[in-house]
Amino acid sequence: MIPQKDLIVVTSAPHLHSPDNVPTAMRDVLIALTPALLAALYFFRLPALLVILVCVISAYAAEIVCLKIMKRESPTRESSAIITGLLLAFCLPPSLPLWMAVLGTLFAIVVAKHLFGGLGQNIFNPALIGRAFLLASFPVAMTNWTNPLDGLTTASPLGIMKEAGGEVLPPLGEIFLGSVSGSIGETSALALLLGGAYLLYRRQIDWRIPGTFLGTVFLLTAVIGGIKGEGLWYPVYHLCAGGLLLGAFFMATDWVTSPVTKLGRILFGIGCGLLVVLIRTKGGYPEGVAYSILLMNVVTPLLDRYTKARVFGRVKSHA
Amino acid sequence: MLVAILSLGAIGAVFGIILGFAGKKFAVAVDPRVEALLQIMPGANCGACGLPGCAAFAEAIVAGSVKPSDCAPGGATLYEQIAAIMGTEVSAYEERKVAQLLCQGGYGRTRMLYRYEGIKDCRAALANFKGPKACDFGCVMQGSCFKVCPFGAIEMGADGLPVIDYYRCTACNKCVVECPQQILKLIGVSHLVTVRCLNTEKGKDAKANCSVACIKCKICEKNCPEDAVHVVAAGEGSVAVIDVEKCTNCGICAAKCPTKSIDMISPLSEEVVLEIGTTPDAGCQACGVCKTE
Amino acid sequence: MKRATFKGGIHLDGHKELTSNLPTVVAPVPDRVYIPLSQHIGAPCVPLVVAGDEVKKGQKIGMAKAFVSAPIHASVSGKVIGIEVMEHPGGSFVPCIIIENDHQETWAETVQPAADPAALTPEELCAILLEAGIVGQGGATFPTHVKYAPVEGKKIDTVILNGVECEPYLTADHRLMLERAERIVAGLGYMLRSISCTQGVIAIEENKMDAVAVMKKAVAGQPNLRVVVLKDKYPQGSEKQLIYACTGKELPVGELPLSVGVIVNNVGTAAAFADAVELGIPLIERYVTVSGPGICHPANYLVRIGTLFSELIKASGGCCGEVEKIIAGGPMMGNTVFSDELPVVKGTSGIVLLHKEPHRAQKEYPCVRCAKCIDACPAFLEPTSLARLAKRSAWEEAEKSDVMSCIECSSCVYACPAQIPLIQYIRRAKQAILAAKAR
Amino acid sequence: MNLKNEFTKGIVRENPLFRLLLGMCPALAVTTSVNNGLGMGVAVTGVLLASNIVVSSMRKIIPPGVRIPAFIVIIATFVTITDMLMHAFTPALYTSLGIFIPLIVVNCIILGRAESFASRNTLLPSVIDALGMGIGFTLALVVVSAVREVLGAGTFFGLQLLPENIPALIMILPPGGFIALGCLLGLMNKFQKKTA
Amino acid sequence: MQEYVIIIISAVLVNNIVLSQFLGICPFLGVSKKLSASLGMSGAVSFVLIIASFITWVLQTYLLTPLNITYLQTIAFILVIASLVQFVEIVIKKFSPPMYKALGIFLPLITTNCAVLGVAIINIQNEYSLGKVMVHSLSHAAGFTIALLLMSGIRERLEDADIPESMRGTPIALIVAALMSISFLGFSGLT
Repeated sequence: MIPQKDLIVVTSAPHLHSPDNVPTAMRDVLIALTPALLAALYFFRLPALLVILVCVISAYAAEIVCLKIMKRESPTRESSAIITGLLLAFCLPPSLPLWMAVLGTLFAIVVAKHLFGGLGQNIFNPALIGRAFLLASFPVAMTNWTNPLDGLTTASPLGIMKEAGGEVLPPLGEIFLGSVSGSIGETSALALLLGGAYLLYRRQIDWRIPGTFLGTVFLLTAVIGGIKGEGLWYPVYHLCAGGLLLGAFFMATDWVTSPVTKLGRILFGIGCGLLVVLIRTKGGYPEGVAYSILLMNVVTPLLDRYTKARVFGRVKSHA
Repeated sequence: MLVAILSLGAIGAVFGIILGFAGKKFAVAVDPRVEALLQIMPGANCGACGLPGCAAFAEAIVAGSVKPSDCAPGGATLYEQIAAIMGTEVSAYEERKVAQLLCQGGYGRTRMLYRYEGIKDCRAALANFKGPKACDFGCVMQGSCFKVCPFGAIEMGADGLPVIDYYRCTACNKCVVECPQQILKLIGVSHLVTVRCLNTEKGKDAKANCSVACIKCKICEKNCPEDAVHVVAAGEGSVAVIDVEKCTNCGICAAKCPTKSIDMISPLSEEVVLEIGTTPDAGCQACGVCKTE
Repeated sequence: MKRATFKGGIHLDGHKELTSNLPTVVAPVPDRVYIPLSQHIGAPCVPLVVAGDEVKKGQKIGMAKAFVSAPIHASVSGKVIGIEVMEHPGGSFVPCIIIENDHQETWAETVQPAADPAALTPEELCAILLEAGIVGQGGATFPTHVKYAPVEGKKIDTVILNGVECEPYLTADHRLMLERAERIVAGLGYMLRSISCTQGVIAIEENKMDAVAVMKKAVAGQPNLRVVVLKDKYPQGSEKQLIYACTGKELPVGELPLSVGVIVNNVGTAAAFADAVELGIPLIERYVTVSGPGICHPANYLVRIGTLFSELIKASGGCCGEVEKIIAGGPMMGNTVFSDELPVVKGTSGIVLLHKEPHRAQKEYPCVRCAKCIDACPAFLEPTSLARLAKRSAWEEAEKSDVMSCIECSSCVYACPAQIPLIQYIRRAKQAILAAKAR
Repeated sequence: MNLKNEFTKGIVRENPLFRLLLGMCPALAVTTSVNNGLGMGVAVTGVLLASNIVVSSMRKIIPPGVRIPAFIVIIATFVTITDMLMHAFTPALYTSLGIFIPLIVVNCIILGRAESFASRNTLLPSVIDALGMGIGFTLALVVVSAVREVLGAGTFFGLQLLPENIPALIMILPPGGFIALGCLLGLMNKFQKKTA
Repeated sequence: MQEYVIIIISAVLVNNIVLSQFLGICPFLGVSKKLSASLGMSGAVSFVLIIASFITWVLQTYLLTPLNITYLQTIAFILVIASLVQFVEIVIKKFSPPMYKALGIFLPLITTNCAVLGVAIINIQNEYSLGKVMVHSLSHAAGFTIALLLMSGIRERLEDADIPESMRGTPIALIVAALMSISFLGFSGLT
C-alpha cells in the first residue's frame, strides 16, 4: 500500500487567519524606522552609514550562524536580526570604531537573544543590551559625540544639561529636527515621531507604552522644571532630546520584552518614565532611556504575572 | 589567649545551651527512615508507582501502603536497599519489563484518511475522525509517548511510529498511561513473540486499511505447537492473543503469520537479560535535576 | 449611533456578499438520504426502524430515552435499506439510517398541525419541541426542549434570538430572516409562552440591515419584542458574548444563561418551532449556505436532513480550484471533513470549501508575545500562556489560569501573527482536565 | 579505594565550581584578576586541606547531632588563621580579596567536603580529596579570572597582552563575572555532552 | 537623614548585594526557579540577615572590641549565625508549621549563605552605628529580595523558552544575572 497523495487537510478550526504575520510586522517596523534612517544619513553622513551597515550585516550574519549552530529554522523570512542591528546602530555614536559596533551587535544577537532560545524568548531587548554592553565596556568611545553641523566633538544636549558647564544648549528647533550631536538614530525627534505614528496607525504597537512612558517623563520633568523655575520648554526638551522617542516608540514597545497585559503595559510605561527621569536627574549618566527600559524588561515577567485581566464572568473578588 | 578561649567558649556555651534547650522543648518527630529512603530513591519522580513523586513513595513505604517493587525504575538494587532500611526481606523476583508498541502501521502500511495539520498530540489528532489513519486501533503517530518519556527512550521514527530504545526504557509506565490508543504495553523481556496489532475488525476490513493488521486467519492458532496463541473475542470483534504462560518463544506463529502482524524480537541482548531486574544504566543518571526543586 | 457589542473579539472579512443576495433555492431531493443517529449534543438515538421498513416523510425513526437528546425523523418517504457507520460532520463516525427515496413525499400520519396553537399550554409546547426533534440550529445542536424545561426557582425574563451569524461566508440565517421573518416571530412567540416570559429580543449584526428592516416590520405591533442591532464583530454569536451585548449581563463562569434569566436560541430554531406547532412538521430540513472560494456557484439551499454534501456541491456547480479544506459549518468554528460523502445534519449551517490561504507559511513562528491573542480573546484569557502551559502538560496550572472559560471561538488563532494553533493546545488542556475530573 | 581517582575527580569530573556549582560567590567576586583568583584558590585549598584533616581524624569523636556546628567552628578557626597569615605575608592580596577571606567560612565546598567526604573517610583519602578539590577549584578560578582579566583589562598576571583601547571594561565589572562564568559553564556542558 | 537615604539607595540599587557584590549567589541561582520558593527563601534570608546583623553588632561592640579579641570575629559570627538559623528553624517548626513548610527547607541553606555573614562583616567594617546597621541590613535584605523575585519571575518565563541544551539551568541563570547586572549599572552614580 502506498500513501495516498492529495488528501484533504483535516485540522482544527479556525480555517481563516489574519493576513498579519510575523514577517509583515517586521516589515512595518522597518518602514517605521526609515524616516529616522534617512535623517541619520542626512545629518551624520558616511560615519553613520558605516556604523549602520556594519551593525545590520553583522547582526544578520550572527543570526544565521547561531541558527545554523543550533540547527533551527532559517530566518530568511524574518527580519528581526536586521531590526536589532538597525536599532543598535541607532543608539551608537557615529564616531564609534566599527569593530566595537560589531562586538556590540554580536553580544546583542548571541548573548541577549540566542542563548535564550532565539526569537520571542529573550527577556531583554537585544539592541539595548548591546548598547549597555558597549557603554560599560568602552565608556569613552561611547560618549564621544560629534556635532553634525560643524563636525566638532561636543557634549550631547542632555550632557550639557546635566553638567551645566560652559556649553550652550542647542535650540529646541534643532533638537526637534535632529541637527544636534547624539546617537545616530535618536537625534531627529520629527523622524521618530513619524515612524511611531506609522506603527500606531498599523496597530503594530500599543499606544499604552509610548503614551504612558512619554506622559510620565513629560509630567515629571514639567514638575522639576517648575521647581527649578524653567518654563514649558524644559519638559519638551526632555521629550525630544536624547533617545527617549526612539526608546519609547521602538524599544519599549518591543513585543517580546514588554508585558502582554494592558495594565502591565501601562505600568511598564510609567516605570520606564520614572526611571528615565531618575537617571537623567539624579544618576551618574546624562541619559537613562536604555537602562530604564532594560530595568523594566527585568520586571516584565512579574508585571505579566500580577496584572492578568479578570476573566469574563469571574466575580471580581475572586480575580 | 585566655580571654579568647574563655569568650569563645562562653559564646559557644550560651548558644549550645539555647539550642539544646530549644531542641528538647520544641522537638517535632520525623521518621528518619523517610529521609534515608529518599536518599536512595531514583529521584526520577516519574510517578510510575502511582504516587506524586519519590518523596511520597518513601513516605508510603514507611507507612506500609506500597511495596518496594512498586517502584519500577528502581530495580532489584533499590529493593534490597529499601529492605535494608526497613529491616524487611527482599520481595519476590521480578522480571525486567520494557514498553513495546503493539502497532506496525506506519506511513505506507496503513491507509490514511486525510492529512492532519495541527499540534503534535495524539489526543488532539484523535478528535478528528479518530485520527488520520483508517485503522482506529493503531498508533496515531503524533508522539505523545515520546513527549512524556522521562528517560529519552522513545524517538519518532521515519515511518511515523515511535521507536523505543529498550535499553533506556525503565518500564516507568508513563507512555503506557499516556497513549490514548493503549497500544503501548509493558512486556517482560523474556517474552520474545508478540502480536503487534490490536485491530478487532473483521479480517477483510482490517486488511483493507492496513497491510500489517491481524486478519484473524487463525494460521497462528493452527500452527502453534503449544496451543499458546488464539484469536479471541475482543471489543466488537476478535484479535490474536498470545498466552505468555504457554508460549515457548519458538517463533513459528511469527514465521507463519501472513501479514507479519506477529513478530519475534529480543528487546535486550543476552548479557543484559542476565542481569534481569537491575536498573538500566541509561535510566536515572542521578543528575540530581529532580531533587533540586 | 454606537451599536452595542461585547469586549474583545476580532473584525473579520465576512465574504457574505457571495451569497447574501441570492434567494434560497430548494435543493434537489436526493435518491438516498443518510440520517445519523446522533445529530445533537447528548445521548445518541436508538433506531426505531430496521432495514426493509417503509417509512414516511416526517416519521420518527430514532429516539433516545435520555433527557438530553432529540429524536430523528425521516426526511423523505421510502424504504430503509440499512444502518451503516458513516463520517459525521461533527468529526466522528456515527451510524446512519439510510433511506431509499421513493419520491412520493407521503407525509406520516403523525404530522398534524396543532388544532388551536393559541390554546397550547407550556407543557404541550415543550412536548412539541421534543417530539419535533428540534435542536439548536446555530451549530451547537443542543436539544432545545432541555432549555425550555422549567427549572425550580429560576425565572427567565428574556429570550434572545440569535440572528447574528458572525461566521464568515454563512448567510443561511440571513436569508431565513429575510424570507421567513413571520415564522421566526411566531416561533419566538411560542417560546415566550412556553416559559411565560415577556421579553423577546432578536439580535442582528449591522452588516445585515435589510434583515433588520424585515424583522422590525415583522415585530411591529408587538411591544414586548424588539430587534437589537449589534456591531459587526466575531464571535458575537457566542452565547455569553451575545447576552452581554444585548443585556449587559456577564454570565458567571461555569453557569448557564438560565442563571441570568436568559435563554438564547438561533433564529432558525424559532422558525422550526413555529413549523412544528402550526404545521406539525418535525425538523427534517434546514437552510444551508454552500460557499467559499472552492465553490463555483455559491448558493443558499433549503436542504433535507440527510442529503450528502456531494449533492449540494454538485448542485452548486462543483468545486473550483484546488480545494484544501471542506468545512462543515463556518470557517471559524466548523469542522473540516475529509470527504464530501457525508450527510447534512440538523446543525449544518453551511458547507465552505477553502483554498490554501496564500499568506499562511508552512510552519508556525515562535510566539513573539505580541499579545494580539489576548486582545482578541472575548473571555479575557491569555491564550498564549494557556497554550504554553498545555505544551508542557501543566494541566493544573492551566486550570488555575481559567482555561475552562475558553469558549473556543478561535479568535486568538485568527489574530496570531505567529500562526500558532493556540486553540488546539487549549482544547487539549480542557480535554485533559475533564479527563482528570472524570477519574 | 583508588587514590588517584579520588584526586582527579575533583579536578575534572567533579570540579567543585564547574560541575558541582559550589563556591559561586568567590568565583564571581574575586576573579577580576588572575592574581586574585589564584590567591583565593590557594587560600581555599589550604583551609579545605586543614579542615579535612581535622574533621577526618576527629570524625569518631564528634557526636552526629552537633556535627555541623563543630565543623563550622573547625573551618572558622582555619579561616581565621588563613586570614592572619595573608594579612601578614600577602598584604596586597589581602586587601584586594577583602571580605571574601572571612567568607571562605561559608564556602559550600569546604563544609560540603567535610560533611560528605572527610567525616566518612580515613585521613589519607580525605587529604587526597581535599587536594583534588582544592586544586580543581583553584584551576577553575584561574580559568575564570584569566578570561576576565584578558578580556576586561587586557592583561594576564599583570602583563599587558592587548593594546590599551581594546579590552572591554565590562568583563571586570560585576556583569562580566556572570557572563564569564555562565558562558564557561555552558561550554563545559557542551563539552561534557560530546564526551559522554 | 541624608546618610540613611544614601545607605538605602546604595544597598538596594547601586551596590545590590547579589548583582554587584556577589553575596548570596547560591540561593539566588538555586532557589529562583519558582516564584513561590524564592518568596520563601528571600523571606527566610531577610529574617535571619536582620536578626544576625543585630546580634553580631552587639557582640562585636560589647564583647569582641572591649576584650580586644576582634580576630575572633569570623568564628564568633559564624557561630551566632549557625545557632540562630538552627534556633529559628526549631522555633518555626514548633509554632508555625505552615511557615515551616514554606521556609523550612531554606533555613538550613542559610547557614552557608555568605549574604548573612557578609553583611554582618560589612556592618562592622563600615563602623556603622546600631541605627545604620539596622537600615543597612534591612536594605540589603530588600535588595536580595528584589533581585531574587525578579530572577524567579524571569526564570519562570524561561521555563517555556527553547534554550540551547547546554545553556539550560545554571548557565542561563548566570547570563540572566549578567544582563540584570548590566541593567542595574544604570543606577551607578545615583545619588
